Amino acid sequence: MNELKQLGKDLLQNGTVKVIIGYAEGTTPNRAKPFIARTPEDAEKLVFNKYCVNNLAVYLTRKEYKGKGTVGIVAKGCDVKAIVQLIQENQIIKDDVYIIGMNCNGAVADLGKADESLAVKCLNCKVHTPHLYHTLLGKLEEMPKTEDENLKMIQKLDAMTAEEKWAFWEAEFEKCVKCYACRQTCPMCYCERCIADKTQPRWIESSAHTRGNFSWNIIRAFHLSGRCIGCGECERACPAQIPLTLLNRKMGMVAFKEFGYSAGMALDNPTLVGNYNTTDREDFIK
Amino acid sequence: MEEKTFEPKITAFVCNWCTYTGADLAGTSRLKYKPNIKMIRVPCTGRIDPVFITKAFEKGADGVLISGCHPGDCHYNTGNFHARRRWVLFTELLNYIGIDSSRLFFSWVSASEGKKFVDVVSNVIDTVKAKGPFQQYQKINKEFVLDE
Amino acid sequence: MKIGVFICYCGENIGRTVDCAAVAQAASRFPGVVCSVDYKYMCSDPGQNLIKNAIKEQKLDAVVVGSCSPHMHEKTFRKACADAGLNPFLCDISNLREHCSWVHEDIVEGTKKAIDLIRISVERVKRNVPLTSIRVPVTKKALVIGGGISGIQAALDIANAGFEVVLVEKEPSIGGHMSQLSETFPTLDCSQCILTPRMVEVYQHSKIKLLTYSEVENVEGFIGNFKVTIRKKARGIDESKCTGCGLCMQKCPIKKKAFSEFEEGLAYRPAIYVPFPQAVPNLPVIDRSVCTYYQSGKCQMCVKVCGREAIMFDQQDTLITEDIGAIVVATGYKLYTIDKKPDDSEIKGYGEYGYGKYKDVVDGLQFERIASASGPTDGEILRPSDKKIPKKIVFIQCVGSRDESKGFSYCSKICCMYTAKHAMLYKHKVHDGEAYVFYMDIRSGGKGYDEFVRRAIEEDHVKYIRGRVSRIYEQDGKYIVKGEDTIAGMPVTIDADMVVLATAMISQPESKKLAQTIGVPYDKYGFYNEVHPKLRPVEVSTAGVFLAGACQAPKDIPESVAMASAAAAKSLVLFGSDFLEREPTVAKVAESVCAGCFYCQKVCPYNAIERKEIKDRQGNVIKILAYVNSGLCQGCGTCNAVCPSKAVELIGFNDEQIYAQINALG
Amino acid sequence: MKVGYYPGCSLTGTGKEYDMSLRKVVNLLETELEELNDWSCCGATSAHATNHLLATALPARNLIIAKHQKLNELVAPCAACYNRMVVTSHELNSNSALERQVADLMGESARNGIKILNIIELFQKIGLNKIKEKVKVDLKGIKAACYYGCLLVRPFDITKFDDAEHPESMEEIIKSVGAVPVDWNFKIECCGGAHSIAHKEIVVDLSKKIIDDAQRNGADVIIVACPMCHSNLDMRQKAIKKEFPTHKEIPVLYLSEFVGLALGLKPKELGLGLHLIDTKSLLEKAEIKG
Repeated sequence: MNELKQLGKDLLQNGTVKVIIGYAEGTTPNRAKPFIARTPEDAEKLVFNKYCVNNLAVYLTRKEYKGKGTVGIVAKGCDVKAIVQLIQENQIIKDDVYIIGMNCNGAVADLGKADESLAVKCLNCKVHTPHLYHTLLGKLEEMPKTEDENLKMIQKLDAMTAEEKWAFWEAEFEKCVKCYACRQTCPMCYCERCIADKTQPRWIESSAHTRGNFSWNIIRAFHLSGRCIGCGECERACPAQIPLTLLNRKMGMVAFKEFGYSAGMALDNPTLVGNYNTTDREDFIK
Repeated sequence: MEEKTFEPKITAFVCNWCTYTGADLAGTSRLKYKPNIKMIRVPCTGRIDPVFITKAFEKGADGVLISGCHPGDCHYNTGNFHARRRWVLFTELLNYIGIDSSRLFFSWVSASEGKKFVDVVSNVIDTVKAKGPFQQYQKINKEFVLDE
Repeated sequence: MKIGVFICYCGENIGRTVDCAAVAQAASRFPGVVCSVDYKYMCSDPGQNLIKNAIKEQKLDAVVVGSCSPHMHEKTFRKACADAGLNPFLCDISNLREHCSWVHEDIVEGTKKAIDLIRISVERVKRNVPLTSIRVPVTKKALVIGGGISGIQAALDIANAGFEVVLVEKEPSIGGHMSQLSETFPTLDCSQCILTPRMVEVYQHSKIKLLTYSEVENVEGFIGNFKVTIRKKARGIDESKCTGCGLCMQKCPIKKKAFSEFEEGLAYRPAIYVPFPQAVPNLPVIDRSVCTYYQSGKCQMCVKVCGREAIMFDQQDTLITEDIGAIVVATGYKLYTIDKKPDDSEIKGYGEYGYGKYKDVVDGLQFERIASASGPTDGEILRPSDKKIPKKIVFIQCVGSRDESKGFSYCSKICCMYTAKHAMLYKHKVHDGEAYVFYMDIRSGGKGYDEFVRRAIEEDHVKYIRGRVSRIYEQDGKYIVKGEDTIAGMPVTIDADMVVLATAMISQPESKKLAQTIGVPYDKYGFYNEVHPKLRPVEVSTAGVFLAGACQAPKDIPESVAMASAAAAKSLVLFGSDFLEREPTVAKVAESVCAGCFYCQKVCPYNAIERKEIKDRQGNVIKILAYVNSGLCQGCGTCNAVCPSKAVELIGFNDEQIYAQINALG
Repeated sequence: MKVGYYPGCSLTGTGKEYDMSLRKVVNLLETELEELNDWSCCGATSAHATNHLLATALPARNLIIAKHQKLNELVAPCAACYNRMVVTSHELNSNSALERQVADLMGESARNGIKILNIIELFQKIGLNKIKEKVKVDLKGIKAACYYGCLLVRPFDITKFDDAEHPESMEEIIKSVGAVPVDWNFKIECCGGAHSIAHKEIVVDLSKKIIDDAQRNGADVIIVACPMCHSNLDMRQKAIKKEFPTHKEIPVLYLSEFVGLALGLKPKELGLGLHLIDTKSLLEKAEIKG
């Protein structure tokens, strides 16, 4: 990965970028962590490997970087989806980002474990080579095969009765402690004030009751519909281990099935919500 | 649960220009329907936010009806088109969570469709009545109240 | 908070199935309600006085009236409140009649529901805030786009009412298609004779600013307050010096290089030209694509002959901005021509009629020029190819119209009439000539219209054949017209000397671009859409913009003129007051909450959401936020629903009010 | 490139030279024609007028065979075959009831997405530039009237010809081999079709009008893409001459024959000797030796 270090060094040295948001080695060899390189020397620490599972796009909307000059970012294809979506939603300006695109052979789902099976987002990945970048680094290799248990679970849920589905989600949402880690780690959750924090009126009850948890998780999933790029960071961050990917991925599948839409794939693709077609489905409207 | 026969509570969100006026027409035509439904008037179906629906269920609704102008008839030209697209997503989401089309209803009722309004409302009430009270939501509602 | 509740019996209309006294009593116990009364007829004077007195005596902060639908008496009760000094938007109507007493039969159930409805209203009205109607000043100046008969009529009507008008015409002269016509149906009076005085009146009118050879480039703003940018194209002459003597035209050496647009390609015009002798203004324009000076820098004959030194080769386009209150769009139509294979996918074309291969197969406007006394043949009916009198003319209707497979599905409406007129004009001038008309149906609705067609058939012996023509080809100096007589059930072949095609009226080629500039919806053919096909036929969904004439759909002169006057009347209604009163239910952005995702902008049907830059002290843009232009906002609230953080809320239907209503149901 | 080939009955009989010339020309253009195994009647016989199901099932059988042969496209040079097959394909796609009926009959569905090409589409697919490259004989002095007839272009919604009433796609091919297409008026008029046998007089009358207009506009040759058109325009000229002694004969060539001449194939290889009207006048003008 010397080319990454070299590129990082050059970019910082010649002033193309102010900082580079990337990855550095973690506390153990089977981990990597987000790292902000600010000087050419910092660039020496940049790494990219299968442990670089985090979606760094979440940092792009932070006040420290937004509007403060060009930011370099080490981005996998999935991260680029988030960047594209953020550009579409006016959160970042295209020219303010320098994308160091990484050819990616999949990232490990659970860091620090012996089981190094791939993250759900890698299973059906269509962007092993990022679809938007300034420089492309890395090589594509054969990816290890992993069973898509997540998809099977979605199909299983789809086949359930309404009561069974409710029971499943009630058991899951019951666990929610309203820590909002899902929100903090989500690159699409950039609101100045989350609706969950709105008090007049309080649409979403703030205490961690099942009822408020239902509204929170339903409304969050809805707000991400057609916007979620499927990085799975929310589920990874959830201390209660609520399978949020089941929810967000399902909505991504709905967006694709109903509207042929995939979030973050093309800058000139009109956003799903905010546009309409006169022929949109309406068989459920009597 | 109540001892006497179950009468569902239906909350409706209707647009001012079509369905609200269609309901007015049902009235002036002296058509009859059951009183289980209470309507909240909004300017346009485009104004209807999914939080209204979750909140209505939290407040004990057994069923929710959303109704507005037919596509192309929107007083604001395109409000209902945007609403429709969001409903496609929201119904699929609620379906997945376990709230299906026997709890959440959508319709297009124009200002001239007093009869249709009555048919829609009667169908909603009958369907929810047959389905029974929304026990699952009432259970988490009750827990919430107890905890509070 | 002191709330008054007023329950109306509406005679027996509510009282029969709702126990109004019980409702009033139940409501009196609602938190915040200080007075709760019932009355026989709340909308009557004594009923209204009841409300007014209660407001004054008990110092009410808000009022709920349980009565008929707000669509009936909301205005009445709001006004009563305002009269008593209470902000009218602190009055909420609960619909106890249409939505309760009339639709339910059981008085116990009805009463119960009425109580619920009043509770919802009380909770809502607690969150209502005093609002004042938005007052928008009105610029009392109209822009009329298009100087055909519709634009002329609209401009004159508005100007004669005493208001200023800017009339923009993209051609060098006003007059439009009507100035090209020979005679007009059903009276056969000379088109120019009735039009020219109007054109002159426009030119001389002190209230009309005439901008010919100009186009609308940009429109910003909203009803009463448009800012319009107009591009005045360079004519190449100094308008203040030119006297319109025409010497430049006579001396211009370009004689046979450019076809005259006015003569529909049947004659040539010089490079410097006035489109037709009666043009208004009588000022020439230089066609730079053919003028020798612009091609090679030589010639300058016009400069030599112009005694006034009015020629300005280096003249540039100028941009003019105008503050405008109302816009009348009267951009008219174009006639579909079959002279080339169309690249437009909307129409597949008529290769079987020769794509302009045959000189004597002409369209309707060309025949108008041939029949016109001021036309290239001085009104004599002569074929373009050899200038001989045609002894047999075939007229074909519906070329492009009512033809889904090859043309447009709509009816062009005027062709039945003008074809009958053409055939008559021909028969009046060529007494031994034969005229045949191929038609699908004869559509001659209108005053004196059917009589006119009957005259053509019965008195002038025009032969009408119901059927379509499959092919036209030239053989031995004749045009062989092969068609079908569907009444006789026979194929027919006519060897004609000339063929006139009644081609479809189509929208102006630039109509969609202009529509996007102004914000006018249009159909798939590029014709502009009115708000309501029956009850609001001249308004478009963008407030303050009105339609006149054939830009909306094919129509004839009387209809266009009537529509123009209607559009003028609509503009005058607007100019009747200094300010526009608008419902204050508009959206508003909480700037501290807005994240600038602009989903609101995407869903707004009125382009009312603008971008507002937030700068730091050094002037750097740190944030771009949504901003609602309350002049454009119509209050649908779609932005409110789509905003993830509810940074934008619809005043009058805000989240707190709706939340309170839902809550009151629990 | 490989394309499926459905010759149909005419090309094995009266239109033999069409088959001969097409195979040779296509071969020169580096395209392989794979003939359909065990192909059957296209249904252009009385079937299409008497029994709709049979008329659909017959071409459907051929479509199914094509699928089994793993063909994606099938060229039917005879306009009647083309018409039956393209209409059947359209009907199977748009009429599910009929599709099921036919599937019941055949034991499998014939709604299989195989594209039916006519000869013009075949040449377009091969590419006009490719044809241009391979031209060996200069035909620039030859004026050709392209005759489309009826079955090739109709129904317009299904055949999707470039212009329903005034097609010009065959002219483009004529131009690509260097000859000059004439602008004429009878290119889609009726030649009399199957009346050729029962009502000869109709065919004589209609065909004469077509030939007259071609000649009036200066044509040296009429180009056809249908064996039926060919037999009416070529074979019936003798009868025309009998009735109208002033009639001047004009050669009638299949499109493939004409392209073949340009590509340098010998008249004999192309089967020009099988025509009833001598093609000598054309060959002399083009300076092609027999």
